[in-house]
Amino acid sequence: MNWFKFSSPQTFYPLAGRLIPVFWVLAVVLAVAGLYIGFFVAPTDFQQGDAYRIIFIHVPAAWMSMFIYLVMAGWAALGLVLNTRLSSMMASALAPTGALMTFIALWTGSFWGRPTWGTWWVWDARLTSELILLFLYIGFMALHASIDEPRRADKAAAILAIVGVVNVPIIYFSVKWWNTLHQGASVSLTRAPSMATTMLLGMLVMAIAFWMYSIAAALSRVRSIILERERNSAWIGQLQESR
Amino acid sequence: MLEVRDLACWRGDQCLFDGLDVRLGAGEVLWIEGANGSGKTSLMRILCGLSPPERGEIRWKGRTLREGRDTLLHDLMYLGHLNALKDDLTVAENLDFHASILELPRDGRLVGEAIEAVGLTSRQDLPVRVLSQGQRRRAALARLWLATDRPLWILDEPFAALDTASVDSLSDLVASHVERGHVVVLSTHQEVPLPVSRTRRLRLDALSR
Amino acid sequence: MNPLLAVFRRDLLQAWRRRADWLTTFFFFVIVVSLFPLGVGPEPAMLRTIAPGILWVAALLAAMLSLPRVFESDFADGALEQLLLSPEPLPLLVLSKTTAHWLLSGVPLALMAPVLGLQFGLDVEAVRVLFWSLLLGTPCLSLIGVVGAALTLGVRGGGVLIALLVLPLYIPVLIFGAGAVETVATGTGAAGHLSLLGACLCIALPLAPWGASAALRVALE
Amino acid sequence: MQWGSVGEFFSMGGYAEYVWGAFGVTLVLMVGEVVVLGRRHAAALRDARRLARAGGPR
Repeated sequence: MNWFKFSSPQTFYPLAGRLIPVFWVLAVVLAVAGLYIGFFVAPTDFQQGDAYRIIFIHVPAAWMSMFIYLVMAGWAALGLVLNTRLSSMMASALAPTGALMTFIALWTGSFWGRPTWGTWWVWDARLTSELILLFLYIGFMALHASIDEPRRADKAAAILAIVGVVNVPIIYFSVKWWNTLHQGASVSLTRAPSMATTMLLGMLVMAIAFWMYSIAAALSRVRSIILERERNSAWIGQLQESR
Repeated sequence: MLEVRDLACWRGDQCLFDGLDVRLGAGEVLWIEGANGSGKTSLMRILCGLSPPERGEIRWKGRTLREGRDTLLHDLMYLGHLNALKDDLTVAENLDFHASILELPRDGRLVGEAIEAVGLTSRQDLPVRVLSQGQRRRAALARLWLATDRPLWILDEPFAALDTASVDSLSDLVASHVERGHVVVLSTHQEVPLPVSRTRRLRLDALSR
Repeated sequence: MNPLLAVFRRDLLQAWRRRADWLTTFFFFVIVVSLFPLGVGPEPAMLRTIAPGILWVAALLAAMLSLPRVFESDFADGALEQLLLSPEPLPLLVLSKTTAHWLLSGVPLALMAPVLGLQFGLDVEAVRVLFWSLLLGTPCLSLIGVVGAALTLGVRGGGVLIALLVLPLYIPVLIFGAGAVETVATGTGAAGHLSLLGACLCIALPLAPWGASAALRVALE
Repeated sequence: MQWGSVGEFFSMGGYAEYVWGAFGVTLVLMVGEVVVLGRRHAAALRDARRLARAGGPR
C-alpha cells in the first residue's frame, strides 16, 4: 500500500472525509466512559473533596496541549524540508485546536486552584509554562495569518514552530528553576492527590478521548484548508458528495 | 553552459509563463522581453536560485542549482531591479562593500576605474542619497566593471533610467563580456545595440497560459 | 577584507551615520526604567527588590525595539538579495549582522544599567552582577530577536508581531538574568544563573543564525 | 456509587460552581469549535462549488 499516494491533497481529502466520523464517535464514547469513571466510580478525595474531579479534564487537556505542539512542529518541519503542501496544511490545522486545549488546561487549572489553594491563578511551574505555551501557539497563528501568500506563511510559521519546539523544554526548565527559587514549591499542582487506580484510569480514558477529539478537529479543519487553497485546481470541480 | 528545461512560474493563482526551454552556450546573450508583470523579474530570480520555480529544472555548467549552488554563487553576477545601494554610504563605499561580499577584485585601482567607467568619479565621495535616479543606476552598474571575470551575468533592466552615453558604454561592455565566452541574461524595453550574431530574443508573454 | 568583516563594518558605519535611530532605543530604556518609581512609589526597600526585574524587562524591550532595523533597510533597497547571493555562507553573514546589532543595542544597555541600578538603591555587588548578566544575556536577546526580525520581514504589522513571536522565547533569558541579580540580595552566589545564561547563549549561537537564514530565504522567495 | 441523590451529585460536595464551571466551559468551547469547523467547511465547499460553476479553473 503506497502511503505516499495520500500525501497529495486531492487523494487525502476523501480519505479524511471517511476518517472524521470514526474519530468523532470514538471521542464521544471514550469521553462518556471517562466521565462515568470520573464522577461515579472514582471515590471522593479525603483532602480536596470533590473539587479534584476537575483533574479528569485538566490533565488530559494539558497533555494534549503539549502533544499537539510537538506534532504540529513535526508536520511543520516535514512541510519545510520535503516542501509538501499537505504537511504544512496539517500543521496550521492543528494550531487552533492546540491553543484551545492550552486555554482549557489554564481555565480548568485556575478553577481547580481556587477551591484548593484559595487563588484563581497559581504561579506554579506547570501552569506558567502552559501560559507560555499559549503564547507560542498565538505567535504561530499570528505569523501565519499576517503573511498573505500561503506557501510563504507555511514556511515562516514552520521555522517559528521548530525554534519554538527547541525552546519549550528550556522554558519549562527555567520556569521550574524560577518557581523553586521563589516559592520553594509549597504550592504546586504537580503533587496531585494520591492517585487511586480508578482515578488514573479515568484520566487516561479522558486523555485518549481528547486525543480522538483533536484528530477529528484537525482533520476537519485541514479539509477546509484544502478546499480554500486548492480552489483553482480542477479536481475541486467534480466534488459531488455533499460532505 | 546554462540550460532551462520546461520551466513554469506562477504568481498566486496566475500562470506567468509555462514550458520555457532555453539552452545558452558560451558567448551568448539572452534578451528577455515582455510587458510589465509578464514575469521577467521572476524568471531572473529563479535563474539566480533566489526563488523556486513551480516546475522545471535549471542547469548551470551541467549541474542543477541544488547540487551546483556553490559554483553558481562564485560564477554569478546579479543586478536586480533594486540598486542595492545604501543611501547613507558614498558611491565608493557602496562599491567597496559589494566587492567584499561578492568576493570581487578590490584593489583601489580597479575600483577607481569602475567608477571612472560609469562617469561618477567627481561624485564618488557623495552619499548616494544626493544622486539622481540615473546616477544611482550607474553607481549600481559599476559592479559590472569589477565582475568581468564572472561567467554568468543576470541583469534585470540594466538600461533603465540611463542616458544614451551610458547605454552605449554598457552595451559595449556586454558585447566585450560575451566575446570573452561568458553568458549574459538581460531584460530591457529599449532597442539596445547588442551583438546581433550572439543575441537570442525571448518573448515571455508568448508563454503565459 | 573578508565579507563578514565587511558586513559588520558597514552596519556600524551605517548606524554611525544615523546615530539618532540608535539613541532612541537607549533613551527608551532609561525612560521606561524611570517610570517605575513614579508608578510604584519611591520607598527604597520596594525599589531594591523590584529593580532587577524592571531593569531586565526594560533592557529586553529596548533590545526588541531595534530589531526590525536589522534587515528592514537592506530588504527595501535590495542589498539583502546580494547578501543571499554572496559565496559566503548566509548564517555567518547573519551572525556578523547580529554582532553589529548587539554592539549597538545590547552593550550600551549593559553599560547604562549599573547607573540606573544605583538609582534604584542596588549595592555595588548587585550592580556588578547586573552588568555581567546583561552583557551575557543581551547577545541571546539579539540572536533570538534576529530570527523574529527575519520571520516578520516585509510583513504588515511586523513591528508588533515581532514582539508576539520573540517575547515568549526571551523568558528563559529574563528568568536567569533577573534571577542572577536577585541572588546577590539573598546571599547565594550568582554563578548558577550566569552559567545558565551562558548555556542559553551556547544554544542560541548555532540555532539562531540557521533559523534566521532559513527565514530570510523564505522572505525573499 | 457515591451520590445519594441527583441533588447531591449536582452540589458536587459543595464545589459545584468550580467543578461545573470547569466542565461547562470545556464543553462549550469544544462544541463551539465543532460548530465553527462545520460552518467553515460548508463555506469553503460552497465557494469551491461556485468557482467551479462560474467557469472552472483558468
